[in-house]
Amino acid sequence: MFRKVLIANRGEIALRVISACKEMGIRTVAVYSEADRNSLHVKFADEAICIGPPRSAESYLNVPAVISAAEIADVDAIHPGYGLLSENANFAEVCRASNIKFIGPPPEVTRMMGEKSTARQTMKKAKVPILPGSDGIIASEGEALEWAKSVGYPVILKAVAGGGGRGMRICRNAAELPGLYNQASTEAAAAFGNGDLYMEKFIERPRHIEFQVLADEHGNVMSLGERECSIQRRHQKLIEEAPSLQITPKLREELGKTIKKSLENIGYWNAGTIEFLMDEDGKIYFIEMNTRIQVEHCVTEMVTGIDLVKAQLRIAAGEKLNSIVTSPVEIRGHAIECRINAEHPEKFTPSAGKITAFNVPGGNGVRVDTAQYSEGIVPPYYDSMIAKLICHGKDREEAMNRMQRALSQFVVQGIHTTIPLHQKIFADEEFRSGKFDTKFMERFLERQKEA
Amino acid sequence: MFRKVLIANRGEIALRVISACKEMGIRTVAVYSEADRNSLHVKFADEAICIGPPRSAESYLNVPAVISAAEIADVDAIHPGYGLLSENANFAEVCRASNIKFIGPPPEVTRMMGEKSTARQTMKKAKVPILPGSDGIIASEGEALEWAKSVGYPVILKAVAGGGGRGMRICRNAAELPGLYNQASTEAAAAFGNGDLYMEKFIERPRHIEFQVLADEHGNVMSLGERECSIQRRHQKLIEEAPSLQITPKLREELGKTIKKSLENIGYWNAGTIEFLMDEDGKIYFIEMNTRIQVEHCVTEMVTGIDLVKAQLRIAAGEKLNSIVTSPVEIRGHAIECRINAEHPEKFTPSAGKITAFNVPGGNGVRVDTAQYSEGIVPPYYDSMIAKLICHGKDREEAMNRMQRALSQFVVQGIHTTIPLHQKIFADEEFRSGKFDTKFMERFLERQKEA
Amino acid sequence: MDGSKMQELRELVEFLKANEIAEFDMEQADLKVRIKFAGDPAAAASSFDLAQLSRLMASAPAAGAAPVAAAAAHTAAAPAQAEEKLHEVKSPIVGTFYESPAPGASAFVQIGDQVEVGQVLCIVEAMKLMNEIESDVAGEVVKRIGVSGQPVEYGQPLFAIRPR
Amino acid sequence: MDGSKMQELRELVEFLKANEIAEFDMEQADLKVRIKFAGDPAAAASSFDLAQLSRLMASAPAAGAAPVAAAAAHTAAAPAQAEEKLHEVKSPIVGTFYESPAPGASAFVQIGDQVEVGQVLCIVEAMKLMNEIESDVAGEVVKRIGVSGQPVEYGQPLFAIRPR
Repeated sequence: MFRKVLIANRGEIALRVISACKEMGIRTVAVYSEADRNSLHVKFADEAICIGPPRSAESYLNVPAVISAAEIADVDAIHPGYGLLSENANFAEVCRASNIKFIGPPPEVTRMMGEKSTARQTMKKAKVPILPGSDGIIASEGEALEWAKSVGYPVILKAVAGGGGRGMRICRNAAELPGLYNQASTEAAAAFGNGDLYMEKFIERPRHIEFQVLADEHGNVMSLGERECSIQRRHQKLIEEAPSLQITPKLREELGKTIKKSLENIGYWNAGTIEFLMDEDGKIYFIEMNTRIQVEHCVTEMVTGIDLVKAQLRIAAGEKLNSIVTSPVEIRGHAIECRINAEHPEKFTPSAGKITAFNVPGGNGVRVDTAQYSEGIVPPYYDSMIAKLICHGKDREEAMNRMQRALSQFVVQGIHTTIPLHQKIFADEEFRSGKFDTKFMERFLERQKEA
Repeated sequence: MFRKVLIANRGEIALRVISACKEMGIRTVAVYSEADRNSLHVKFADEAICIGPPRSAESYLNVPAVISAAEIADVDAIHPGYGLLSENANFAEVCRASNIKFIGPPPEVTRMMGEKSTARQTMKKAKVPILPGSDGIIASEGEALEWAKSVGYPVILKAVAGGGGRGMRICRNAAELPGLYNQASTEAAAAFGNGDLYMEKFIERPRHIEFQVLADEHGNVMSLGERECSIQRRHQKLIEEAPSLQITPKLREELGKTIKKSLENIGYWNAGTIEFLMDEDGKIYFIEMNTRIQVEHCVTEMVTGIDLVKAQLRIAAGEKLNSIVTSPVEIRGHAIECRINAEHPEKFTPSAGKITAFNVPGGNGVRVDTAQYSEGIVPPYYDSMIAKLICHGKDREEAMNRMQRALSQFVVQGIHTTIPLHQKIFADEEFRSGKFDTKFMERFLERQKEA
Repeated sequence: MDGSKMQELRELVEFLKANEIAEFDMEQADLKVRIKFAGDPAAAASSFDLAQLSRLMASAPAAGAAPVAAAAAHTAAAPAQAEEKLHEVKSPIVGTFYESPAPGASAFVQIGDQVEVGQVLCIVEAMKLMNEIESDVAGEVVKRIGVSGQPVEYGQPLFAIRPR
Repeated sequence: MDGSKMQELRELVEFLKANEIAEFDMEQADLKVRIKFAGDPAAAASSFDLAQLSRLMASAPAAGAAPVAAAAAHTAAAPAQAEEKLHEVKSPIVGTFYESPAPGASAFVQIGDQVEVGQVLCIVEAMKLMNEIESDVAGEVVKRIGVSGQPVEYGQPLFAIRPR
């Protein structure tokens, strides 16, 4: 096992990794920007090194600074957390060149999975179901009609050069396709100087469902089941759960096997997440893979009892999966996570500042991951998430009720947080029913406005 | 289910019960003394009623005040927590007479189990192993020799009227018995005016092991496995664990069955704990039963996933056990609890006062039950326990390492706490080996003094 | 509270506002002040000695535009506000307040009545027992704070009496 | 820090001790003070404006035997303590400090040397690259704070220079 690990991150995930290292007897080195001098990840690490000014680009994202810190602290390995340098293949390569173990997959795999179309092709080859669509640019109206026929309506036409909805059209049948194709192409040409279009199956009300995996350096892969992450606002997840009510044990096992095979093929190691969209009929399509620990890993930990960060460390140290996870993976109960952000709960404006009172809920089935504290500062430079509140219960009902109880006992003063927003979501009928999709927050906020 | 419950307690257990009620949609009424006006159990209950001045005898132990509060708040039931009125059969009777459900066993059973010799006889009849000894007073040297032969050496002679070690002798063989018998009797007569003696088997290095049970009002009883509670100082538990390394699955099952039968016989209901001593050979002897929820119930909750306080509420509301615990009881991993007391960690003097900083640890496998907070007051009138830190891991090793990590992140300023004491215990070889008994703390403190 | 105390308090509040202090507790002999600023951000507490602080405040300028919405101050000392010194008879038990010995009967005492020490003022019912609450002061009944049939806590004021 | 500032600081510490304040942060223009009392009980923080407080302190009596064991105060402001105003050259990067261009070679600068803006003072090695650190002020080298071969953080002072 490693003797000393540098944590190239901040906030709750830095503290999460420090805690895992401490429990394993590994010395920890925190790095921090000048804005984070009084942060708990600095306080609770064995050593701490200031690596730059507040802006991430000059500190946490500054590869030479991080590597220099690792060298002067003489560490064996670097844990990148999530975000920041965690999916930066160049950083992983510099680590390798510097003889420091990067706790993540090999840079080649990170790079492959970071390229959306490569990832798609890789998964397609491994027989993971992917979102059907044209294999590249559509040359003509006629080709568009053919693709649409094989993909199945509704389909969505997207500008290759596009973004922001321009050059984008949803087509529900063959009759309207030629007209929409021409409109979209003209619009794309006008907007981006390139009228090329491609096509994907359009899912009206998709769910976001993802599978957690562990893979070692010896070719062993294990699926730890799925998470339901459809509660999002502007593609930012707000609430995550495990397991998903939509995944039957049979589907879980089947998909687990497919994923296992696909990752064995590409030589993946580390913890990782395979993200899917699920359509209204329960069919599931691969969209992308994340090659790092995720914010929402805790809900999987709560239901499986497996410590994912420790697993990452042990995998990176060369251990085999069967020595890390010694009994069959079993889902116990239901877990839900709320991301508590320093934001206005209605306007979503960021709310940096000094926390004047901070009382975290505790008791049965409640877990809080945070690096904040009373008198702590939320700097304006970074992500607004200040805490994760995770509740576990024997079923979804109990987990939801526990979350409502815990939210009511979570006191943060001095700044705004999204706690009141979560309280409203947990009182919402649609949310409680479990029958929702990624458009939930739009509908919910509309309902709130009307009320 | 109950509409509204009064919690006749304070501190962490009051908050624990309030949390359980909230999660079940039950309204809560806190009662408080003038010293607890700003306590979290007051803040987080739906209603709160001041019932008297700081001294417990005039507030929390004041039966008319508690019952009056229950009446003016119009509650269906009273949860007594632990300590205070929880094993007061008279209080349970007044509740019954006032048409308020007492969340505990019927007063007759509380009374029976509160009388140590009655409890012993009851358990003996139900074939629960009890500590062997003379059935009452020993008339003569000769009778003493006969009893000692049947009980087995070593034995301990105790004065019937005695206490404080006087009139007490440990005998290791038949040769020394007559002399010691006469010494003890003379000493007892001189000290208490009564020379009568009785005899018990003497256990040199006992372990304290207890079984958690749930029983409903329909005659169903269930054992939830054991807890190891040998880490005590002056008969006060400091650290508790579940499961015990000393109890094999076979012994757990056998004892569970015996306990089940015994409680079915006496018509017990509620959560409850059967306390045993274990001798050096692993033989186990009943000592007493507690007819309430216990401080250390959390470690059982962590390994079984069963919410014991909710179970109490549902039992009291008349539900059947098989609707409360729906799947077979299964022990997952290992849990340890540290009682964090407001005491000097070496001198054990109580340390009341204002808490100026309070940072509780969080993260994977960590549970904190507390009613304290930054700026909170520890009044000098009550028990010194201010928090319970519970850590769960896949095995005892992980649970211990997690506890060390969590203790290092638990910051309390303004008062003294036993956190540094726990840190030393968790670094102690004897403790870590798991091979200890109720004399552990004496040896440990001796070692500390020497070091 | 006399004029100079009020002036001190005003200055204190200015001082606290200017310093963005959210909560403030102060005690000096029989005077207690507790101040909590509403608005956003809130909280954070500290304790001072009034004797010193009031002297300090003398020179405090009303500087700094603190993000404070409103200020509230009240004396929590036993004998009432800016009013005259009234004595409060408090409930020694938890129970239900009754102003008269039986339904329909007239009240034990009326506003304006002169009462003696030991005179029954009301009943607090607890566990079906009617507990007569006696006055612990002689004087004029100025206010009946308890409401017939309503619950009272331990220590809750029942009557305000002007001692004589 | 001149004598009157020192007197203010003494009074401030007295005031805080008398009021049992555990931690104290203060900032005024280029002066910052951070005070944290050792001893038991500890902690609890609050923020003040020095402009007001130093005026307030003038009248603060040294009252109240607070349960405070020791007091420590230092100015965290860039230009040193009670000393004269020195300029610190800080490390712009994390790395290893070297006073000379190569092992065995003489140092870039000696104590007492006059340096110009842009003159190389030392090397900070980061990722095998030797980064020459230049003086951002002209003056006399008063102190070499970095130690050859030892790591330095971002923002860590390397040299103290008396500007001319």
